[in-house]
Amino acid sequence: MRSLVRELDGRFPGIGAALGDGMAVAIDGQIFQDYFLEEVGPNSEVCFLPAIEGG
Amino acid sequence: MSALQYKAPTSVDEAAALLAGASGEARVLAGGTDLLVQLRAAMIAPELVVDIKHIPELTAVSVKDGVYSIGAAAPSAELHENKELFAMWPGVIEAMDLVGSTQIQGRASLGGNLCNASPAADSVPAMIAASAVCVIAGPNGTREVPVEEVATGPGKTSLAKGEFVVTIRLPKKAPRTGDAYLRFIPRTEMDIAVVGVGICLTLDDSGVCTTARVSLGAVAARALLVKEAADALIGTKCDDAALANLDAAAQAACRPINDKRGTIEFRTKVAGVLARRAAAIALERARS
Amino acid sequence: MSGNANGYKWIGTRTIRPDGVDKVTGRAAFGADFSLPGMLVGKILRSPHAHARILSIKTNKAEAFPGVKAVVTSADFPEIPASEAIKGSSPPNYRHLSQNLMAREKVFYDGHAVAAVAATSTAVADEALSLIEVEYEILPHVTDVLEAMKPDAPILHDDLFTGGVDPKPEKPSNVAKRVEFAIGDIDAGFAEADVIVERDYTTEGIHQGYIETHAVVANMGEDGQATIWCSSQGHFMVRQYTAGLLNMNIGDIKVTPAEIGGGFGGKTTVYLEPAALLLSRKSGHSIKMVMTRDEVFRGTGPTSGSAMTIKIGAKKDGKIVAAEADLKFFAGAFPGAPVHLGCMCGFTPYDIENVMAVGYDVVTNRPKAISYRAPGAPIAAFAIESAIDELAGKLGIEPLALREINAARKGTRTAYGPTLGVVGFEETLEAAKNHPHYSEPLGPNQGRGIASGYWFNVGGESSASVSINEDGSVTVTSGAPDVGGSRASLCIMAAEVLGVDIGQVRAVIGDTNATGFNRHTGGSRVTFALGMVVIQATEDCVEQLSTAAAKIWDIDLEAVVWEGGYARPAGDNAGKFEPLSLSDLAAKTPMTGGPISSKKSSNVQGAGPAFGTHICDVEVDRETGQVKILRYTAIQDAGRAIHPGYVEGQMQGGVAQGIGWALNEEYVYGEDGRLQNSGFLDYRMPVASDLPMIDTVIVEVPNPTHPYGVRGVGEIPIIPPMAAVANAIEDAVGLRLSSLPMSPPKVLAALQNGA
Amino acid sequence: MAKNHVTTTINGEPVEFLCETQQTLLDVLRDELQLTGSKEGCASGDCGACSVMVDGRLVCSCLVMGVEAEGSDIETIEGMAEGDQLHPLQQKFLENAALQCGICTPGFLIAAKSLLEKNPDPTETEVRYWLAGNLCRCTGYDKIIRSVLEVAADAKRA
Repeated sequence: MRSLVRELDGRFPGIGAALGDGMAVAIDGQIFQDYFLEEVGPNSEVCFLPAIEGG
Repeated sequence: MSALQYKAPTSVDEAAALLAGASGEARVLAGGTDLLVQLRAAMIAPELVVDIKHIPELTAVSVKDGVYSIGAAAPSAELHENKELFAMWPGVIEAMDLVGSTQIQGRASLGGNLCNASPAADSVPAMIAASAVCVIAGPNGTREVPVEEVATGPGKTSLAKGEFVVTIRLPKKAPRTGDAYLRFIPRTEMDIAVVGVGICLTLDDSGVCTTARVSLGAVAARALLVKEAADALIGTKCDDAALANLDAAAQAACRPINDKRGTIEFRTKVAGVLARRAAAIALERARS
Repeated sequence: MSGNANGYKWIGTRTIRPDGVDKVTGRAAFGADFSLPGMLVGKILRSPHAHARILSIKTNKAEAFPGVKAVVTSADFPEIPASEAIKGSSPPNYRHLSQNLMAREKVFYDGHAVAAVAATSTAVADEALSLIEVEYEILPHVTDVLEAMKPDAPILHDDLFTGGVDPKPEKPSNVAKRVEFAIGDIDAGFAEADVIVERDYTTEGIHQGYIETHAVVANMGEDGQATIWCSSQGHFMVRQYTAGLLNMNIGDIKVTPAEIGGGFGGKTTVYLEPAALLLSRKSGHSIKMVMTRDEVFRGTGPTSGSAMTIKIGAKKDGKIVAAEADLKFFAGAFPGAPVHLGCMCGFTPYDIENVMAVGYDVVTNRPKAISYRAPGAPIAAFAIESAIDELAGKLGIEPLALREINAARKGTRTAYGPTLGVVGFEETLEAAKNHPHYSEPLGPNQGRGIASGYWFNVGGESSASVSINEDGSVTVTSGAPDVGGSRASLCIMAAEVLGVDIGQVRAVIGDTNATGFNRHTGGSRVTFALGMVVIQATEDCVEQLSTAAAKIWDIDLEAVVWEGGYARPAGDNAGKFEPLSLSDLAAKTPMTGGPISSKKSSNVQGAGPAFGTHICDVEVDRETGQVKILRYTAIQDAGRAIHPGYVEGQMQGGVAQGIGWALNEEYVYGEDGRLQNSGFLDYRMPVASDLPMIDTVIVEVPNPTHPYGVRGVGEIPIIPPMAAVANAIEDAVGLRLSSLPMSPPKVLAALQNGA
Repeated sequence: MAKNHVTTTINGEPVEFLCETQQTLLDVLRDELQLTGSKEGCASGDCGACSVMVDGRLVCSCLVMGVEAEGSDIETIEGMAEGDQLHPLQQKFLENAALQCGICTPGFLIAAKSLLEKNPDPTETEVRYWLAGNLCRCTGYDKIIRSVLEVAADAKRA
């Protein structure tokens, strides 16, 4: 994930910072709140979404 | 921060003297279910609290020639457990039983409910409908006053300094008389009445209503005795047409406010509905 | 009591909770039950105004009053500049939190704290509060979300500019941010639709209503080491937030959790702890602070209220082709309404190609909103599940059947992005259809409503340790407060892994020095996430126990199996040695390498999202507008119920809260912006006589990422009830109520206007 | 001002205490006598968490003055179990998971016990109305009501 975010930031400068704060990521439908070290496959679906707070 | 004093007199005269002799604000403690809430919320800051529960006649219930004398501080739960009293005045006892929870019922009293002078007090319209009278003691002896003359507005009573209610007297009930009280609350328990209606009516042996009293709670600054509503029933067999007239008369008498518990429109409309429903129950009781 | 239909020994059984006896005998110590010798009473002075500038605060008279030992105001709190508002990667905004705990330049709501005192008794403290002189300049206020969004609305924060819009606004606004979640082409979707429903909905601010008010005992040592005892949903959260607010080192604060008397999201932040520590520092005494019920309602976080518009379009056959939501949530005094979560959850039960959900986070002169069970989701679901019901009516398709046609399943793309994995929504619909409740005949003025709900469930940072004690008893220590029986679930999972009697295992909640960091209890995470680390730690203990047995028998570890609470020789050695029980091995640990214990910490991922479907029957009194709940059935995918009793309890409790939200609960503000119903008398939570028994059906579609299949269960039950009740009322009297609460005056007015 | 001296019986033991007039019976139980099983949820008689028995009547101890307790016989949650032997209601609440957070539990147990002493065979409706003054926010009441009904049924069978 870390290299994916780096790659995105290269293409869209500033997006890396925006994706760092209070965001989570869903990789193939699985939500990760702490995602920087997660593996991403070549055909993985990656979605950035707001971090989820619960009651 | 003034020091609060507590006294528990054992006679009516002693209590009257304490209340009359207080230099600052003095409060009567019956069940305390309103008083302690007000103390805690700093709505009142009396210097003296007079606990009247140690005066025998304040907690006793007696009946003589069909007239019930109920100690003003007798807890509601005891009244509810008194089968003869309940059978005689189910409307009054049910009304008082609606006040608060089981826990509150262990403490709350007719006298307290009356003298707290809330326009929404449940027992008051029922007592008014039943033609109940208060025996009031004070520094100058005792006097008797119809229940409807005690509360004068929210939190205000006609009692003079040093006076307190000793007993509540329910008259001898005429044959074919029934009473009922209904209230509306948003939940099924634990709320203050949004509207309350007490009705007591008497039938002749042909089933025609000869006398009636209708009292509305929570629709004005104090419980109302509504003659026009009673007139809608008197002389009728309390049929649907009479009940419709009762509904209209009850609505016409309402002078409610908008507040967190209900709107003017809602209170007015529901006062009519409950008047009809309460009359039906009172009618059923008068017939049986 | 061993062995059950699911093949497990303890999973799925109804064991007695380890903390149970203390709780039925009155011995359990909740927040207010703790005392220290010589402690003082702390009290907070609160604003009587909805919005005002603080011109001055004079505390000298209060300080001089006999028995008063300290007074603090915002001047005693470190000011947190905007640049340092965010510390670390997660909420809160410390600048806002600090201002919420003690007002600085302005008060933003009736009940906003402005000063705190420490005194020798409650009476002295109350008197001292009345001696603090605060000079206010009263400002215009706004408590309604739509009013707050108007261009001429009173502005709460001069430095708040709407985020998420382009170009960046130049004028401050009460709209803190706009969020948008979209898939497909919404216009094309509606163009395709045969039938469209569109309607506005509103909901009121409501409170979590926990019975235990906030309470703390705090002591600041002369060396700057602080100790806090309090009830919260996360003592690590209390430590972290308090340190962040007071610029202290986290390691200088120890927080010991008390039993917590209900939270539901409302105890996921701090209110009293920092002020208590400051009072302790100033007075040199430990401080006890306990809120009154009035303070809880006025000063702590309710959930958002809202104004929403929902538009849904479908083909004649029932296939939904487009869905649009416009959600405006008020956050109270500071930004942070859970509107994004409403946007994300609302349409997720359905497989819809074109979705657009837009949300606005709006500040108003009310207490700062905080989480309440599945934050955001129930609000959106009230509107969306009502709209689905209306659509079903227009299409002439049964509401349950319409849900089946459009149900989300494995592979469905959600509007917020991810594609769903294994989920059990269709299974809940199937269970609803097959439940006798669904086909029971109804009488006059009675109606039946169906509604569904979705929640992500969460994992998060979790730490626990498992110790095998010398006598073979087992202690499970975790660091997330037990709000509803999670200790029982952790015991069950540890006992299952160990294969021992449940009576041997005890779970406790350790203080902040006893375990590693734990995210607070919330989001339905504890049984899932703490369960994961407890299972891992227990498995590690099993490995150590097996190693000890191998040493005793002088065989290889691989030749030992752990089975039914015993180490047994296996393979070639099978039958050569008498099996060794957990107790046997525990007794021998001094000779086999020392104590056996294991600590695990992890940021647990892989929470299993889940769905629920509810059936509700009501009867409407057409003359008074009163709605009676006749029958209620809640169906939910729990993944796997570790302790079914507490799963059912979560479902029943959530339903009861939802029914309160639906029918009577609301914050009532006067024209003056003051809260009028700050007590249980007029904030009408359901009482026992308001409710029927609440039937539950636990559907189990295991979460593939958890060893036992656990999904969270606590949040979902509060999502469907408001719409289920509204849909039932519609079925009973033919009127669609779109404004919560559906209290008697509103229902009666609708009956009169609609009839 | 001098404190009031009060003599009572609490859970069968003679107890004397000193209290200020402003203190409620609940304040006295919790703060003076360290009987913290009775809880304060509202201090206005709306939640029932402070339920105790005074002279055989179920009351909210937050609505009784401490000084009023003179000569009274008081029962609190601390006196409900007999030694190690839990009261059947306590046992049933545990078995049925009729508590979640547990803050309301002492009040419910005291109130339910008083119901069964007065009415050993209540209907569901009677149980619900008797307990309407005890708020629970966790359970939806279902398991509490069932527990009370089951204890009544068990007693009837025995």
